[in-house]
Amino acid sequence: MLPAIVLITLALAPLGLLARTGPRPLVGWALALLPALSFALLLFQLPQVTGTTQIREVIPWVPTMGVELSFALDGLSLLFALVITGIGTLIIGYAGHYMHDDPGLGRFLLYLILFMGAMLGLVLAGNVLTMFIFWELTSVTSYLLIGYKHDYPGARRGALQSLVITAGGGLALLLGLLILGEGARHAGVAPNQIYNFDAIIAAGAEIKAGPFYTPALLLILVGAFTKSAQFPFHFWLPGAMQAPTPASAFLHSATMVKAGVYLLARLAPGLGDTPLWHAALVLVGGFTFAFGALVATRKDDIKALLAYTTLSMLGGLIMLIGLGGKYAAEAVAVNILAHALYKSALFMIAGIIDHEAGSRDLRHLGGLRRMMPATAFFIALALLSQMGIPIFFGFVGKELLIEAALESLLAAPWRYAALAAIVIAAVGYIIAAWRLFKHAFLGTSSPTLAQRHHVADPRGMLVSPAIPALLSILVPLALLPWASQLLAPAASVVYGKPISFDLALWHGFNTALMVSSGAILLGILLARFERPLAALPPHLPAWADGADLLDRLLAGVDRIGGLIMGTLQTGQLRRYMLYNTITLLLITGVPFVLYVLPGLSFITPDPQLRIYEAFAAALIPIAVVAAIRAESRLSAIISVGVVGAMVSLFFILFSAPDLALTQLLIEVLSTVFLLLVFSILPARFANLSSPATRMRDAILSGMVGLLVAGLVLATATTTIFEPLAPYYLENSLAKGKGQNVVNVILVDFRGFDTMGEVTVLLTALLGIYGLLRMRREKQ
Amino acid sequence: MNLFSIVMGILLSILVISLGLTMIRLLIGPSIPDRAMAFDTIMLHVVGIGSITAALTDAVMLIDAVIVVAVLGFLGTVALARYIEEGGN
Amino acid sequence: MYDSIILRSVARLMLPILLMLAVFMLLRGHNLPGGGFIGGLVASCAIILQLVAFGPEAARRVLRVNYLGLAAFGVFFAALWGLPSLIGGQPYMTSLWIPEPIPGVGKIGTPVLFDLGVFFGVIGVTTQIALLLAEERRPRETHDAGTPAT
Amino acid sequence: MSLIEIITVALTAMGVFFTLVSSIGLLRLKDIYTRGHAVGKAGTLGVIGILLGVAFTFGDVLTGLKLLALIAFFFLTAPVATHMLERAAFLDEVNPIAKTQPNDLEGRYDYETRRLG
Repeated sequence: MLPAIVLITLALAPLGLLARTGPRPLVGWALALLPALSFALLLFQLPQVTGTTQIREVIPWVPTMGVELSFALDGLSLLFALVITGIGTLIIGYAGHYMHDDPGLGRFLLYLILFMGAMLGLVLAGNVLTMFIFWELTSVTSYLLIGYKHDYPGARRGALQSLVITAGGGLALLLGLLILGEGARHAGVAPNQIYNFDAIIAAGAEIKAGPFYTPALLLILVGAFTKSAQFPFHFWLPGAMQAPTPASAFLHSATMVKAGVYLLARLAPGLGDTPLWHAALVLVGGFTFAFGALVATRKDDIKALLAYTTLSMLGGLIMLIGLGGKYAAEAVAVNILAHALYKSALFMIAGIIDHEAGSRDLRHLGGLRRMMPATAFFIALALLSQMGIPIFFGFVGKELLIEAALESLLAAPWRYAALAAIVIAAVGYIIAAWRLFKHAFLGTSSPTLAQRHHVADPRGMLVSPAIPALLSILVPLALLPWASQLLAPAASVVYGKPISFDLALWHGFNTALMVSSGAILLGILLARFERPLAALPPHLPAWADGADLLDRLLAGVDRIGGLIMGTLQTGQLRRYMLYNTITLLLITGVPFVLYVLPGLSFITPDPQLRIYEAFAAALIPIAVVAAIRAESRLSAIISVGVVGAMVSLFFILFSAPDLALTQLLIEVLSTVFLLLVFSILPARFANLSSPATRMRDAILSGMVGLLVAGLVLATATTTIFEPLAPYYLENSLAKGKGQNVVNVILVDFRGFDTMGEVTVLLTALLGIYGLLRMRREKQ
Repeated sequence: MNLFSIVMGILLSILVISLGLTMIRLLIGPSIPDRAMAFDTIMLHVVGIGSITAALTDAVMLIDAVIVVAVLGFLGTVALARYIEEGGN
Repeated sequence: MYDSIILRSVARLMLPILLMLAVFMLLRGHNLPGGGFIGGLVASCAIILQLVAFGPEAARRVLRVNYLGLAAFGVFFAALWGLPSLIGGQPYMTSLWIPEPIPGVGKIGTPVLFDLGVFFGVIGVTTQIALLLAEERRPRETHDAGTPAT
Repeated sequence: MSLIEIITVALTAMGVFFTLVSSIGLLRLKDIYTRGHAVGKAGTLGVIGILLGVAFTFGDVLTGLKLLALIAFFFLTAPVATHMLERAAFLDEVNPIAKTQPNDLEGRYDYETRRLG
């Protein structure tokens, strides 16, 4: 059933194209049925998924290497899947309204549904490689969605940057996962199980002890931090706000950016509890948590503000996973749900404001409460939940957040650092939320807003944000028991051991309540004196802005590429030969001299060697000298032909007729071809290159000659590999039904190679045919 | 090493020596047709050496190789002659 | 047209002999030196001898077939004979043999037919390349000015 | 040394002798046209001597026939090859050292169509 959900969603993505025809909103909601159905299906699985039990379904792909499309459902993946499909349903419906006048809606929905399938695949994956495939697919679809309005340069830049960062992280992740697999193999996991999540987590202790742990973890962290836009790599998320709002609401708030959090949460029980793990997660997560909140207070564009609060919340989640412990696991589960609810609502309402009021910039908005009362009500709900005001779901999340920081088992400084980050973030959220609400909805409407004649609550579009906003208040009030039944399995997966808890609004007076109310008071105070805050320098110093850095990096790469291209591709055959020889000398020559040469045993002259064989060998250099000193093309061709004949003479002397025949045939035929070609070229060598170049070429070719001689000698005297000849000799007659071993090998044992060779011949012919045909047309 | 193979060995060495002489002509041959002649003679020598080796090692298979070598020698020389005349030196 | 009566007469005489030699080399390839590759090359030598003696048109008339097509057919034919073993469930291109040898020709099996494919392929490729090169218009600059020689 | 071996050695020796002589000739003779004779000798007497000699050692008829066919081939092609080379040399204006007789082909070779008169 699991693979069905993922693969059907992916397969039905083209249905999105239907949105081109018919009434857009209606088609939107019709398409939304698909995720709604998956939501319902997944919800039924809830009873089976208690504690850390798992439903597993496997489609074998490469069984021997343990590579298979395996899907598993447990508490954590169920929570994520429900968030994805639930919010997905709302988003697709919302998109139908939001983009009803946009011709490309079909294409947009195609990407969106494709993304949803990929995201579902990611969270439902049972083995690391399946997860990675969908991980990359989400990066690609996110690139397509961000770059949806491809005629805007800003959108293209944002899309490119997000792709470079997330795909780059994906590479690091792949490497990390493979090393992790090796670590699992090293730790004794069965070879075809090394990539399964549960096997890795089970063998966690041994892996952590093994040598592969640190590199694997670092690379995986890079993958997770780039995906979840953590501090050094955070700048692509604000850039991704170029995407249409439905995409921002879905990808860049609720689902895709949480993939990094999901991965770390899933690996926590296995790979967590090591100093490296705690340090990295708490430090990076905590810093992004505080940093994101502070920067959010400075932003005037609503979507940028929301983007920074999102990446800050992600930082908080990662910090929680770093803190570890029972409360942290609970906090992670609760906050994932809480954040998904209020942030998607905020993004959708931001879309409504942009759609109705024509701008997202707080400076151009104001007094919308009179024109859009319903929207004002719902955005108030969502903002209050974000600020963590008591009766809201956000408050429950923040309570657990603070308890996790207090009760974590880490050393004191870590806990206080985490607590400080939480307080800063809480204050930041309050200021940002207050600024958003005040400038957009309170006060008088700005001059630009005044001219817009028709600004009112949009009918259908408001439905989608309303549901999560209402849930942010209803869940803490009425649905807590049901919610805790949903969140308990998720938390137990993160914690590693089954835990059950029942959420409650009121935990009595404890330090957590003190801290959170203190933070709220501080926030309100600071929000009052908002003007001095505005005086602070708005942005980071230029050099620290990640986006510019990346642009300069990409431009640099282009320049270097052009440079290399220029020097290498000069169009002269001589230069290509030169580069080939130099590469050959470096790549084979150097290791040969270092490793093989010392061990080379010069074979003692073989007793049967006749004097005439030795003397014949001495003749070949004469022909070579003749070829070098030839001053006309024809003499050069003749001498080269003679060298070939002498070599085939040797094959005859050592009675290898097949080889002699083939060698000589090729030799004469190439002489004839050269004659045909050269009869077109001017007879004399037009201009011999300068003595210096000729000396250089002489030296180079001399060295290559020595290298090849050495290689032949090495292969003749090596004892590392046992010779193949005996096998072929004895089986030639039995299996191959022929005494002529050479041909039996060519045609029977290694028939496939000959097949390849003949195809190469044909391709070469087609190449020549094409080239000459082009020349004929030109003349 | 009976007398027969010794004598044949000597004959083979003489052939290789005469091959050496032809190579010298290849090296110094003033004009291109000289080199072409050297090429033709060398192919003949290859045929000779091949046949004697076949006799010495009693390898009947070599005779087939020698046949094709003879054909190739002829084809090579004729092609050379043609393109010398046509392409100019 | 390049003409040397002596060369032409010899070439005309040599053609059948060489083609027979080529087929001879092909068929007994399995036990004695030869095989598809060598046979193909010998046959191309025969045709190139015609090219040298009579020029490209005559060479094309030797086999009255478009050599490019022959090359493609050869490769296709060779690939074809890898398939029967698939029917038998063995991996691609495992050799299958007719139980008893046919008198006069000897044992026939998929490798031999594969070799035949290689034979045609090699002839097609080598001859077509030679013809393409020979039919290139020559910018004459020494003796006669500019008129194509052949 | 049985009778067959003696015959083989004798014939092969003759062949090798002629090949050696022609190689020396190729080296010592002054201009290209006289060298043509040397190459011709190697092509015919030399190689055919060796082939005849070798024919006897193999005993079976098929190889003998093959070698006879080869000898016939050489009789046919060796002179042609030498002739072609000489013609190429002459038409390529390689001047003979001793200009003794008048040049019968004077002006009868049309470079345009590469035809002789």
